[in-house]
Amino acid sequence: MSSNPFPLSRDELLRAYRTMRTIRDFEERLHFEFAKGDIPGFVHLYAGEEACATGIMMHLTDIDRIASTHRGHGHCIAKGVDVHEMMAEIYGKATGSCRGKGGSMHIADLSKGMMGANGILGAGAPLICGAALASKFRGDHGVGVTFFGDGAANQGTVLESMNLAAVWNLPVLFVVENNGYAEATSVEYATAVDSYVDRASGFGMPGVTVDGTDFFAVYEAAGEIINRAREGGGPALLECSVTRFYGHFEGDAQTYKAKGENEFNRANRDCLKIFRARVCDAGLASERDFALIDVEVAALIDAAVSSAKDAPLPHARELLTDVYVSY
Amino acid sequence: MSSNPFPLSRDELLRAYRTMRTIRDFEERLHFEFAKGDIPGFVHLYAGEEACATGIMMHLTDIDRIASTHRGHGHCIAKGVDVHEMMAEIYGKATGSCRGKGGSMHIADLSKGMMGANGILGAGAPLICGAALASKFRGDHGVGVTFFGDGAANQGTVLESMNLAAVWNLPVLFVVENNGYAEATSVEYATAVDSYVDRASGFGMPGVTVDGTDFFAVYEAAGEIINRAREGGGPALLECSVTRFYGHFEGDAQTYKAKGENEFNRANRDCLKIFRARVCDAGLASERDFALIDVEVAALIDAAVSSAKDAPLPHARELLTDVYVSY
Amino acid sequence: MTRKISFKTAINEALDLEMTRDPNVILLGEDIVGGSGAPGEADAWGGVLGVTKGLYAKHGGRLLDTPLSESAYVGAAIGAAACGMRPVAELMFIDFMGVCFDQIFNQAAKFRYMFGGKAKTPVVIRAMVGAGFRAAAQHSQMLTPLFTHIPGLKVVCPSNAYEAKGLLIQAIRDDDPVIFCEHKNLYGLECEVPEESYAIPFGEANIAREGKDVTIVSYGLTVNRALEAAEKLARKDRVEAEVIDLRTLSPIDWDTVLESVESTGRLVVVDEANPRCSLASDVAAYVAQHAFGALKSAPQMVTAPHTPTPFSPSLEDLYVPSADAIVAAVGKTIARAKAA
Amino acid sequence: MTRKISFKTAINEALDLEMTRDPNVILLGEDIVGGSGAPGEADAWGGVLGVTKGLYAKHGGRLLDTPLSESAYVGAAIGAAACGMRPVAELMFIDFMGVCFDQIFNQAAKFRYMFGGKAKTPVVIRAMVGAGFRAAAQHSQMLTPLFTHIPGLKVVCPSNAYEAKGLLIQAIRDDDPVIFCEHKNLYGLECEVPEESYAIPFGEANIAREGKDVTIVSYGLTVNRALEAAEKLARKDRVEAEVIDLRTLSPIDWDTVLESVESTGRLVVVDEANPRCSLASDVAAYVAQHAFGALKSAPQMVTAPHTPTPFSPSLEDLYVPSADAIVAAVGKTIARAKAA
Ligand SMILES: Cc1ncc(C[n+]2csc(CCOP(=O)(O)OP(=O)(O)O)c2C)c(N)n1
Ligand SMILES: Cc1ncc(C[n+]2csc(CCOP(=O)(O)OP(=O)(O)O)c2C)c(N)n1
Ligand SMILES: [Mg+2]
Ligand SMILES: [Mg+2]
Repeated sequence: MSSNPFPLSRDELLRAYRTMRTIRDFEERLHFEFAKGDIPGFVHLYAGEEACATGIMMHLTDIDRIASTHRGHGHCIAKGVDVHEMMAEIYGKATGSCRGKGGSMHIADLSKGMMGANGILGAGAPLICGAALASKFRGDHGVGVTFFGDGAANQGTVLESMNLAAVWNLPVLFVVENNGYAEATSVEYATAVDSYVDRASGFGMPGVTVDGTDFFAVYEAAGEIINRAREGGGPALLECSVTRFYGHFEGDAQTYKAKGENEFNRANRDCLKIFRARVCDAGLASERDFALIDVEVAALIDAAVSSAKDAPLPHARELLTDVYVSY
Repeated sequence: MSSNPFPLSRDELLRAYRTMRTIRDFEERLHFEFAKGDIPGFVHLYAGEEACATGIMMHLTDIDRIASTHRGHGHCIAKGVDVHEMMAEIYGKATGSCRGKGGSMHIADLSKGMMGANGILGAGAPLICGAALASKFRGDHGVGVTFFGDGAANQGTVLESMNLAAVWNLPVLFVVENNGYAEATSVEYATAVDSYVDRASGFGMPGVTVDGTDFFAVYEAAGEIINRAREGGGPALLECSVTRFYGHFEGDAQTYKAKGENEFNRANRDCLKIFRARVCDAGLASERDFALIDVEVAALIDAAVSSAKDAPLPHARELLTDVYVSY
Repeated sequence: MTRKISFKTAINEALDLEMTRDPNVILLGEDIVGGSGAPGEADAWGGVLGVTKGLYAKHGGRLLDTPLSESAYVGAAIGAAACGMRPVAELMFIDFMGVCFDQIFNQAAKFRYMFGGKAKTPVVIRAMVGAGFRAAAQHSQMLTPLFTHIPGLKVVCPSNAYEAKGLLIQAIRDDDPVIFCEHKNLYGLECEVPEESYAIPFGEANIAREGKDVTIVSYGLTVNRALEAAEKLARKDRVEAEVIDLRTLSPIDWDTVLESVESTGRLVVVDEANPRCSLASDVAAYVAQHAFGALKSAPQMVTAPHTPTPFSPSLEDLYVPSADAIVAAVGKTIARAKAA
Repeated sequence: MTRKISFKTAINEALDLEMTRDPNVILLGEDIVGGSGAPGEADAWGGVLGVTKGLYAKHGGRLLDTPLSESAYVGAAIGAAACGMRPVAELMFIDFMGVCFDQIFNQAAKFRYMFGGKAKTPVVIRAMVGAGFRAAAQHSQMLTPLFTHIPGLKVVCPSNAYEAKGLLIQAIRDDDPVIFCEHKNLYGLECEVPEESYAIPFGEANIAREGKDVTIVSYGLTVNRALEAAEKLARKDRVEAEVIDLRTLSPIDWDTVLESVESTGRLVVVDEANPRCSLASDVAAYVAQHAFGALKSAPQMVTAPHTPTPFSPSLEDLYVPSADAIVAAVGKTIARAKAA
């Protein structure tokens, strides 16, 4: 076995792969189940963007908090939310992470530092400033990470929060997941600057753009920023260029994409393939190692789907509970 | 008489001076009358910042539109709103620009392209994008100018609007009137970037910072930007460093300012004095010319105050009118 | 000529007709064209659920895709309206009002009053409302009471395709700011709609069904539930319910409501919004104050519960007022009257 | 020990006591310290009207001046609350809610429900409400009905210094998000207030005056107008009015309201907010539905008109419900009863 060219051990590499594979399988399975008509509501898939969530979350523990988006499954899985509970939630079952009351757009697990997917674009940015502020007051060295898309990056809430985080020198990482589209609208149309890093400069914070299909690029850039923030160095922005393999939401015909765009991305910008090839080439794991994980993950997702399908729906009385702590 | 080193004729120079003097006298008189307890509500004075409104508005006509702030008297006067009507409005009289219903924070005159002072920070920015959009659809070559303070520059509405104006290539000028304070809080504390020009870059638009106490610096920078916008060159930002001679609003004890700060500014950063000296030095007007204007302006303000005091209050039935065009 | 078309198509037609008639009408919104700047189809979407599909081909640059910045573009629509245009801005889901409410309630709604009657702001803000789509707490709200509370706004919420077309045409021609609420669960519903242009005046409720025993007042989707309830009541209990579709919540047609209650003596108000400070309470209170003598029994309110909208179908189905809940409420007005 | 202090001082005391008691309490807002980063006094302002003055000297860095970015800092307060802090954010004027409402109604209010009961968001948002300050349309609103409409929020609006102190202490200790509405025209008003800490429970209305002839329900500043009206009525007409101060609008103490109406048979609701979908209609409708049999006459609503707040003193003085308007409304409940 050759020496390790990566900043992660073999175990960590396999863990990262397992996370990415879990996200991918989770999403592809949802795509399949949705088409059958079994899944209620709006579902936005993260497939294609796995390296971004995973590369960042490898640096975080449960005291660190993230605020996610409408496209939140990947963030949840990478932050350690239980996959069975997630699946049950998406099916609207009583056994779900939110007991069926939230659904895909609102999966949360505060015990894991996951402050919720969010149906409102940009809404996570102020919230994560608050989480970071709490960490600062407590002195627990926790950091906050807020995710938003290339489109949501134009929400006032996100922009205000960048200034606030800089003014209060909060340990916050602003992550732009730039997949080129906001629904059907291209980032070139909707964002009046070539790089979100320039925008970060306008709020007095450093920023860096990385190829978000390259797990290692994300991992390294995020690590540097997160460590700095943890030690009081203040907020920063990380832009990850990613691709989304599916439509904006399930049911989207994607006619706004160029012909062959998805096929090209699947062939050349698949973060899992790229990761696998690099790690194999370096001799740190074999195709067999990966295949084994693939099998285990497939079994996990299978089990999650069938237990979600079998799980009970919430009882009628649940309609009126959980509005207040006391009222 | 020497040759004219300025980009304005003698007449234009005297007009500019008259505008600035009118603003100054208007505000100093309000300061005086407010202290007597005659004026209702919140009053924010523009004294010290006259060169900014005037240097910009010299480039505009009635087809061009501005959106103002809570500190709007100067913008109104420079945009040509009737001084008698303004004064009556501030006294809450039926003869006011808004028939007494708006007051200092809501003076407007749409026929002059003045879209209103505004009690909500940053609210003018989206509105002026709309005005500029209307001009673009009409092809009337009108431009829009939105004013906001160093504090309001951190409102999401302003930031979103910069992006929108750039995306739609709207003829909009974003003017930051940086007087160093938002209420009692300093700009250094509240804004996480040294120059608002850097922020403009983050939204893909050019920007420039000028000494806002120097009428000529404002006039020249604004002229360039406005002409470019008029010809389809898109939005830009202009930051004017100004000083506010009085408190945030009338009644403010200003203990957050350094000792002697107001006195220093009055002595060294008074845009009227600076203007007068430069124009006299260049031999384009004499102290007598200015003194004559001073007398005329003083008479105008006197007349405005006494007619405002004499004017009737709105009739009780006015309470219920002007809510809808039809209902 | 009338033919059956869906609510969605009716909205599209109204927009098309008014854009054709008046060059000042422009449309702004997220993906109302769809595909701007993208390599594929230029008008790939036509709105998130396809409501504006096809209009770009006809009206081109008068439809503007926007960045995801509701304050900026809703505010721009308002500013453009104050400058003589007649913009129709799409807010997509009414639930997003929280990021741009200031422009609506402090700017558009108040310009005319604050400026002493010298401003006119003919802007329409279209947005999807309502539950039943399994879209959970942040994409299922009515929020109609919030807008109705604000002086200076007009609030419209049609109950079917015919109403939608006529009311939207009126909204665009109207000189005041209008919040136009489209129930997403009505989009697919078809009914007879004239091909021609027609405007339904604001402030005139529609008596969707005549009846002498009880007055049911509602708006939007629940008008259909009320009609269902009325059929059941007629069939099973020989109770003839009059169903009033308010159409516009502000202005509201008090006369028609009061007249009906004067004749039936019984009132049930059905509101899909949450109960506190709702349209249900608004109507019940107004009737109680102004037609107290006519009331034979306590007015009843049927609303969503005081909870956010749940995601799970099993819970959401209990959330929206059902025909059965309306029948039960009518029962109370009658039982009480008998008991009294 | 009690002594006379102003409403403003009572608020300051409540904040001070809770900050002293619980290190998780922090304060955020624009110029709540005042002078941050400026060359002069570090705590020059203590809030725009001086309500938080002096707290910085005692509690230092636990008070944070903010940039003028309500979405960001109100949202940060909410996020910090979800992470175990007990932040009190000052929104200055409730009228500014339009730039940050999403964080309040879609985030704070819904977390617990959306997350299946697994979140707790003990945040307090303090804001000035109300007219009479000559502050015009964008600085004079009540907007209490908007917040009351939203499930997941608690809404409080005290009527005097005693109530303010006890209710704010409760608000800070409460585990749910609370909108705490301070009427700016009450700030100067003094009354007897204990020096010690005390909490007034939510959902318990206060019978501010007992009476047998008519029930007047109100909250905030207009409770004082209602008491004035009650005195006039007792003096001139021998009518004994019971005045109920709701204290908290959500939760609301229906029991006390219903009990009173059961005994008086007459109801007047006074609300400084605009009339449509207001607290006035909310209370009148609820009583009409649940105590119809007890009502001897039509319930009356006294509110601001359906207009923005005018600037001119001559108009603004007509805007806020007056004691005389309340007296007149009571007159109607009695005349009508006689006529019936
Ligand atoms: C405030 C708000 N506006 C609009 C929407 C509707 N919406 C949901 S996702 C989306 C596109 C988001 O694009 P982007 O931020 O790039 O994220 P992506 O979907 O590409 O991951 C839009 C417009 C919303 N949920 N919230
Ligand atoms: C949305 C909003 N937040 C807060 C306020 C209260 N307020 C009025 S003026 C002001 C300070 C503004 O500072 P700046 O923008 O620098 O303008 P300046 O007063 O210095 O001209 C504040 C906080 C407001 N009117 N609107
Ligand atoms: Mg995107
Ligand atoms: Mg300033």
